[in-house]
Amino acid sequence: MTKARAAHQAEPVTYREAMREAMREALAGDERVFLMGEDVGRYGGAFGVSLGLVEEFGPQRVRDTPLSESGFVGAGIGAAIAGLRPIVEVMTVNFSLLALDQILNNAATLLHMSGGQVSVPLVIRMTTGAGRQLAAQHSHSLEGWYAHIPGIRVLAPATLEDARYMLAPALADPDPVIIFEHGSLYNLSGVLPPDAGPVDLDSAAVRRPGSDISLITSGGSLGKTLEAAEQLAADHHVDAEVVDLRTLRPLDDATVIGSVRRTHRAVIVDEGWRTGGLSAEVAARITEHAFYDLDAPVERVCGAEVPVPYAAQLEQAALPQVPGIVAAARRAVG
Amino acid sequence: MTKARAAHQAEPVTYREAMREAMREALAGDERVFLMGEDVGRYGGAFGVSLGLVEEFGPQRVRDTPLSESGFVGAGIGAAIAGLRPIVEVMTVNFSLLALDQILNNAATLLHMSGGQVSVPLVIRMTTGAGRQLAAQHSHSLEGWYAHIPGIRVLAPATLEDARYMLAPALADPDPVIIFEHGSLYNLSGVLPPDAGPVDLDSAAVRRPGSDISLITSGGSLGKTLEAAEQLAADHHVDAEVVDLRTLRPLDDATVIGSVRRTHRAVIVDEGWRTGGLSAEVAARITEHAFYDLDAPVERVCGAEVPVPYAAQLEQAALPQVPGIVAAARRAVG
Amino acid sequence: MTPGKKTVEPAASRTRTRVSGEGARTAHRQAMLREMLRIRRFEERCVELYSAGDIRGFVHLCIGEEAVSVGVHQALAPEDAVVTTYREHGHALARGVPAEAVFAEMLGRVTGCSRGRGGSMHLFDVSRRFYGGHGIVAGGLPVAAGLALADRMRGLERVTCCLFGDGAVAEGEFHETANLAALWDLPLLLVCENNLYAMGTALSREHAQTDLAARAASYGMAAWEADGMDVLAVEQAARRAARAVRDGAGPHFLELRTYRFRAHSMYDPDRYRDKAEVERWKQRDPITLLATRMRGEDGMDDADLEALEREVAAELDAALEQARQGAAEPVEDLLRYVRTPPEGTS
Amino acid sequence: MTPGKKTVEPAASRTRTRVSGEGARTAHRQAMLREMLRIRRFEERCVELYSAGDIRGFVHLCIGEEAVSVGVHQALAPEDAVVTTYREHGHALARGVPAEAVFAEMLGRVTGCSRGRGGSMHLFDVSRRFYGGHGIVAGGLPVAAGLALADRMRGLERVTCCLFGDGAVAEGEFHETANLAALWDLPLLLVCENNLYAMGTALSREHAQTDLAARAASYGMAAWEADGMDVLAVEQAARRAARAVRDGAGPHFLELRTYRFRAHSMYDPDRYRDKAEVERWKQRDPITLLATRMRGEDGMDDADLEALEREVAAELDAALEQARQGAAEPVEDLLRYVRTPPEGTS
Ligand SMILES: Cc1ncc(C[n+]2csc(CCOP(=O)(O)OP(=O)(O)O)c2C)c(N)n1
Ligand SMILES: Cc1ncc(C[n+]2csc(CCOP(=O)(O)OP(=O)(O)O)c2C)c(N)n1
Ligand SMILES: [Mg+2]
Ligand SMILES: [Mg+2]
Repeated sequence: MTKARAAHQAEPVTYREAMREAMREALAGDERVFLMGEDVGRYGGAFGVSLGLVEEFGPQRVRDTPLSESGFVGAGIGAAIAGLRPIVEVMTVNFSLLALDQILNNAATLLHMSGGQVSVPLVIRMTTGAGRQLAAQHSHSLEGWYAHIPGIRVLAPATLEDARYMLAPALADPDPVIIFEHGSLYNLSGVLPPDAGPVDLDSAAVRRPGSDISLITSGGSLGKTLEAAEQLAADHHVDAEVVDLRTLRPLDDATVIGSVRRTHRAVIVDEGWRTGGLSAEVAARITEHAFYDLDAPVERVCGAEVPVPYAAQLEQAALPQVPGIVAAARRAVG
Repeated sequence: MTKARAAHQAEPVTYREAMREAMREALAGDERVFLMGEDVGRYGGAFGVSLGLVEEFGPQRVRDTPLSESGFVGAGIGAAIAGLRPIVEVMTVNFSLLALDQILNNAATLLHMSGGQVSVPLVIRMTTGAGRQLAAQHSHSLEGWYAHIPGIRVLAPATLEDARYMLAPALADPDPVIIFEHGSLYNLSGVLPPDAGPVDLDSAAVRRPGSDISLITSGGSLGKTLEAAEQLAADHHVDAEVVDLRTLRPLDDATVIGSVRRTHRAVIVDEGWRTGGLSAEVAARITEHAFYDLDAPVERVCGAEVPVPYAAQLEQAALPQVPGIVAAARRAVG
Repeated sequence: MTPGKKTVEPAASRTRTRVSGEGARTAHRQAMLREMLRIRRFEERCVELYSAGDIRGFVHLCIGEEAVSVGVHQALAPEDAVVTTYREHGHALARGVPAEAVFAEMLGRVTGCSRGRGGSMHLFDVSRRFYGGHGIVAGGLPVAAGLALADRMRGLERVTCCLFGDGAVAEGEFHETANLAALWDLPLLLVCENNLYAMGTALSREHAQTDLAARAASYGMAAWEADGMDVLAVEQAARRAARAVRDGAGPHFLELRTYRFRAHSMYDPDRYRDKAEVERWKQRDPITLLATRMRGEDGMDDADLEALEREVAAELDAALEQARQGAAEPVEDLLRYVRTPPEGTS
Repeated sequence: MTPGKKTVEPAASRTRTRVSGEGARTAHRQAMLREMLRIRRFEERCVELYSAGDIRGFVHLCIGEEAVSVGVHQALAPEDAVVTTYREHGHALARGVPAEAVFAEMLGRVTGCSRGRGGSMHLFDVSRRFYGGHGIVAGGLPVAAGLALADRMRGLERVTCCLFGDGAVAEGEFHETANLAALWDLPLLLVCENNLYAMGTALSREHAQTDLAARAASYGMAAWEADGMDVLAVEQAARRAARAVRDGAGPHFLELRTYRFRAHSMYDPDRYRDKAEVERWKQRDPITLLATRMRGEDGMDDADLEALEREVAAELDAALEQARQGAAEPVEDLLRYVRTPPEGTS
C-alpha cells in the first residue's frame, strides 16, 4: 500500500502494521533496501512485524540470518558501506549487546575515523522495553546507552504515525540510525491521519499542550504519561504539557527547554534504570539551559534499579506507573 | 611484598606497581584468587601491570586467555559462581563491549534472577580512557555505561593509594566489581602513606577542601581538576573543593551533595562523552538534592562528542583540559 | 511391577542405581518412562495454565524432546553441575527440582525455585547445582566453562553439563567456549539439543555445515551424535561421554537430534514447519518408543501404563495445588537480591 | 633490467600484467621484490619517526611479513575490496595507497589517507576500496562479509579480501563471519596472516586446534595453507583462491604462516619469544628468499639490488618530505565527519 493509498484509507491500522507498511514501501521503492535479521522471513519476525514480506520480496531481500548478532549487524554495516540500504532487525535490544562493538566501533566511528570517506547508511531496528513478564534478560530499556554514542541517530516512535513515517527519513539519512520499537506498542491501533507524511527527525513533539508543568517522555512511556496528564487535569487542576522526545539523539533542546521555560516545572518519565539513564541527560540539560526559569527541581520517574523480575506485581512495581507520574508532578507544582 | 612491608617502605612506587602489589597480595593470601585475561602471563599484561606474576604464581593462577572476551569473562563468572575469586582483566574498556552481554545479563543479573541463590564474586579490571593518541577504537571512556547497571559496583582508583588498596575490598565483595584504571595513571609515582589500608568502597574522597565551588571528578581527570583548582586559587581567588567520586556505582551522594550544599556551585569533569555520560547523572542528582542551595547551574566539562581522533591537537581538543575547567568554574562563580 | 517410590527422587540420585539383571533393567526403564511422562504431563498443564492466564511471559515447551532431558540426566551425579536454556522445564524436573517449585516459579510465587523472579525461562536450584535457565542464546556456555574451570583448578572429578540448542552453535560464544574448553581440557559436557529449528529458521539456513558434531570435533574435542528420540540411546551416549569427562578426558560434545512437537513458544503460530514433517516426527514420540519397547521386552501392559499415568497425575495435582498456595512476594522486597546485603543485615 | 615505473602504481593494477615469458617473469618478480623492499624500508622509517616522537600511539610493524602483503595483492583487481587490521602498513602500500599519504596519516596531517584522524592503525583509502585499518581484533571480519554480500546481491564478480591474524580466529566474530560467508556463498577471501603469536600468546596457547585452515574448512569452505615467507607461493595460492572466489565458488580461506621480526607494537618489550626462534625465522626473510632466487633464476645481481634500494629510498625520501609539508587539521574542524553534513552545508 503506497503512502497515497494510506492517506485515503480510513480503516484502523496497528503500530505493527504501520511499521510493516513502512518497510514494504521502502522495499518496493528502492532496490538498494533489504531487510535482514533473525526470523524476519519465514517466521514473519519475532513480533510479526515483517509478516508476508519474504513472500512479497523474496529471501534475498528479506533475509533470515543465523543467531549471530555481531556477524549480521557487521554485515549490514559492510553492505551499507558498499552502497546498499540495509534495514537490520536485531530482534530485541536485549540481544543487541552482542552487536554493540560493531555498532559503536564501526557503524558510529568509521565515517570520522576515515576522515569522511566511509559512510554507513544503515538502519537498525530493535524491540525494547518491559511490561510483559519476560523477566530480567528480556526486559531491558537501553536506549540511553545508544543515545550516548556520537555518530548515531536514535529514534523512538511512540505513535502510529511515527511508526509509519519515521523509516523513510531514517533510510534517507546517510549515517546510521537506530529505531527502538517498544514491545507494548505493536498492538496499538488507530487511523492514520490522511495528511501524514515523512517525520522531521530533528524535532520532538508536544503531544498535549499545557501550561503548569512539562512531562517529558518517549516511546513506551508516552501512553502512561498522557494518562497521568489527564488525571492531573481532572483530579488536581494541573494543566500538564506532554513532550514526546521522539528522537533520542540528537535531543531537540529547543522544544524541551522551550516547554520548561513556559511551565517552569518538569518531570521526566523514562522506563530505563534511573542512574545514568537518558532521564539524567534530559534533567541535566534542563537545569543547564533553564536554571533560572525553574520553580522546582526536575523530577524523574524511572525504572527501579533492579533486573526486571518476572512476577507481575514485582514487574509493575519496577516500572514507571501513572500514580507515580501524578505524584511527581504534584510534588513539582505543590 | 605484604601490606605490612608496604607500610614501612618509603621508596616511591608507581600506580602500575601498586596495582600489581595488590594483586600479588591477593594471590598470595587467598588460594581462591586467580588472574585471567589476554596476555596477563608471559607478556606481563598489555600495560605491564601483572609483570612477574606468572613466574611467581604459575600459569594456572595467572592464566593467559585466547582473544575471546565474551568467553573468558563468562568463564570468570562461572568460576566465581563455583566459589573461586577470579580477577578477570579485560585489556581495555574498548574490548569490553564484546563481553558486555555476559557482564550485564549474567554477572549483574544472576543473583536477583535466581531469587538470591547465585552469587558472582567476580572482579573485572580494565584500562580506560584517552590521551595517548590511540585513536577512536582505543580511547573510550565508558565507565558511565557500567555505572548504569544495577548489581555491579564500579570503582575508578585515581590515586596510588586507591590503586593499592581498592582490590582487597573489591575481592571481599560477594557481588561483581569492575575496576577502571585510566591508562594515563600507570606511571603516576609517589610514596604510599605508611598508615594506608583497605579503602572504604562506599565513599567518595575530598582531595582538596575548598569553600567557593565543588569540582567533581574521578579517575584520569582528577589530576587536571586539581591543577585547575590550584590555578583558580592562584589566579582567580576561587577556593575550589575537589571531590573524587572514586566509586562510580553506587555514588556517594552524601559527600557530593554535602560539598555542593557548602559551596553552592558545582562543575563536573568527566572524560566521557557529554550526552548521557556519568556527568549527567551527577548533575541531575545535584539539582535533585541541592536545588535550593545552588547559586548557579551545574557546569559540565566533558569529552567532545566525537570518536577520539589520532592527531595530537584534535585529541587534546576532544578531552577536558585545565583551561576549560577553570573557565567553567569562573562562569559558575562569576 | 512396583511403581517404585524411587522414581520421584532426583534423576541424579537414580544414576547410582546400577543396572543389573532383568528386574533392575525394567525398573530403570520404567523410571525413565515415568520421568518422560511426568515432564510431558507437566508441560501440558503449563499450556492450560498459560491459556488460563495464570502463567505469562515466554514459555518454551520441550514436548517431544523429553528423551534428551531424561537420558542425559541419567549420566549426571548430584555433585555435577547443569547449565541450560529457557527451554528447561524438562531438565529441571529430571534434575530433581520439585514440580511444585517449578509450577510456583511460573505462577510467580515466592515459593518458586527462583522466588518468582525468573519465571519459565529462569529456573534455578543451586542445592541441586542446577544453574539455570538462561535466556540469552549461548549465554550459558561461557558460564558453564567457568564452572568446569573451577573444578579443573581444584582437581574435583565433577562434570559440568551444558545444554543448548542448534541455533546457539551459530553464536560466537559457542566458538569461544568450545575453544577454551578444548584448550584448557575442561571437564565440560556440551549437549546440543538439535531440534532442527532455531525459532522459524531451519538447520540448513542457520549453518553452512549442518553436521554439528563434526563442527565441534574441529576444535579438537570428542564429539558424536545420538538419536535424541530414543532415551536408551541418549542415556548410553551421555553415560559414555560423562564418564570420559569425569575421568579427565577433556570436553565432550553430544549432538542429540530431536524435534519439538509444539511451537517455539506460546507466541509462535508455527507457520514455518510443514505439518506433515511434524506428523512424521510424532511417529517417533520418545515416550511411545520406550513404551512399545517395554511392552515387548519388559512385559509392560496397559495397566502398568495407566498406573504410571495415575501416579504422575496424582503427583502433579498435588504439586500444582501446593504451588497455588504459594504467596506472592511483597513489592516492598522488590530490591532484594540486587546485591548481597552486608553481613548482619538482610 | 629496467626499474619500471609500473612498480610504484597500485599493486592492483599490476595484476593485469600477464606473466608470460622470461622477461615478463623477471619484471614481475622484480616488481614484487621492489614492493617488499619498499614496505620494509617504509616501516624502518616509521621506527625512526616513532623514536623521534613524530609518530605516536600504537604502531604495529609487519617487518618479516611483507610477502603476505605483496603476494596477496597480486591476486586483487582494482574493483576488489580490502579490509584489514591495525598491522596494515604493508597492505596499504601494496594496495597502492601512496607512501606519502600513509606517512602523513601517521604524522597526523590533514593530507593523511584518513586526514590524520586514524593514525597507523586506521589507514583508509576508499578510492582504492581499501576499507581500513581496524583496531578491534576480528572487528573487520563481519564488515568484509557485508561488502561481499553487497556484491553477491548485485551480481558483481568482485572479491572482498579480509586479512586478519591468528589471534582473531579465536574471536566469536570469526566464527559468525565464517558461517555466514559459507552459508550465503559470499565472494569473500579470508586471509589469515598467521605469525604464530597474538601479542605474547603463542598459537598453541590461543587455539586447541592449531591447524587454522582445518578449522576454517569445518565451516564447509575451501581452505588451504601456504608458506607466508615465500612471496611466489603466496601469490600462487592467492591467485588460485581469488579466481575461485571471483568465479562464484564461494568463500575461501588462506592460512599464510609467517613471522614478525619485530615486537608486537612499539610498546612491546618482546619478553615472550626466544631470541633463537626469532633468529631462525630471520633466516627465512621473505626479501632475501626472493632475492636469492632471482640471483639464480633471473640473473639479478648486487647492482640491480642497489638500484632497487636507491629507487625505493628516493621515493620514500620524497614521500616523507611531502608528508612533512602537510598541514595539521585546525581544531575548529574537530567535529567534522561525526555525521554527514546536510546537503548544501559543509
Ligand atoms: C542472543 C539471542 N538472540 C536471539 C534470541 C531470541 N531467541 C530465543 S530462542 C531463539 C532460537 C534458539 O534456537 P535454538 O538454539 O535451536 O534453541 P531451541 O529454541 O530450538 O531449543 C531465538 C532466536 C535470544 N534469546 N538470544
Ligand atoms: C577485541 C580485541 N581484544 C584485544 C585487543 C588487543 N590486541 C591488539 S592486537 C592483539 C593480538 C592480535 O593477534 P593476531 O590476531 O594474531 O594479530 P597480530 O597482531 O599477530 O598481527 C591484541 C590482543 C584488541 N585490539 N581487540
Ligand atoms: Mg533448536
Ligand atoms: Mg598473530
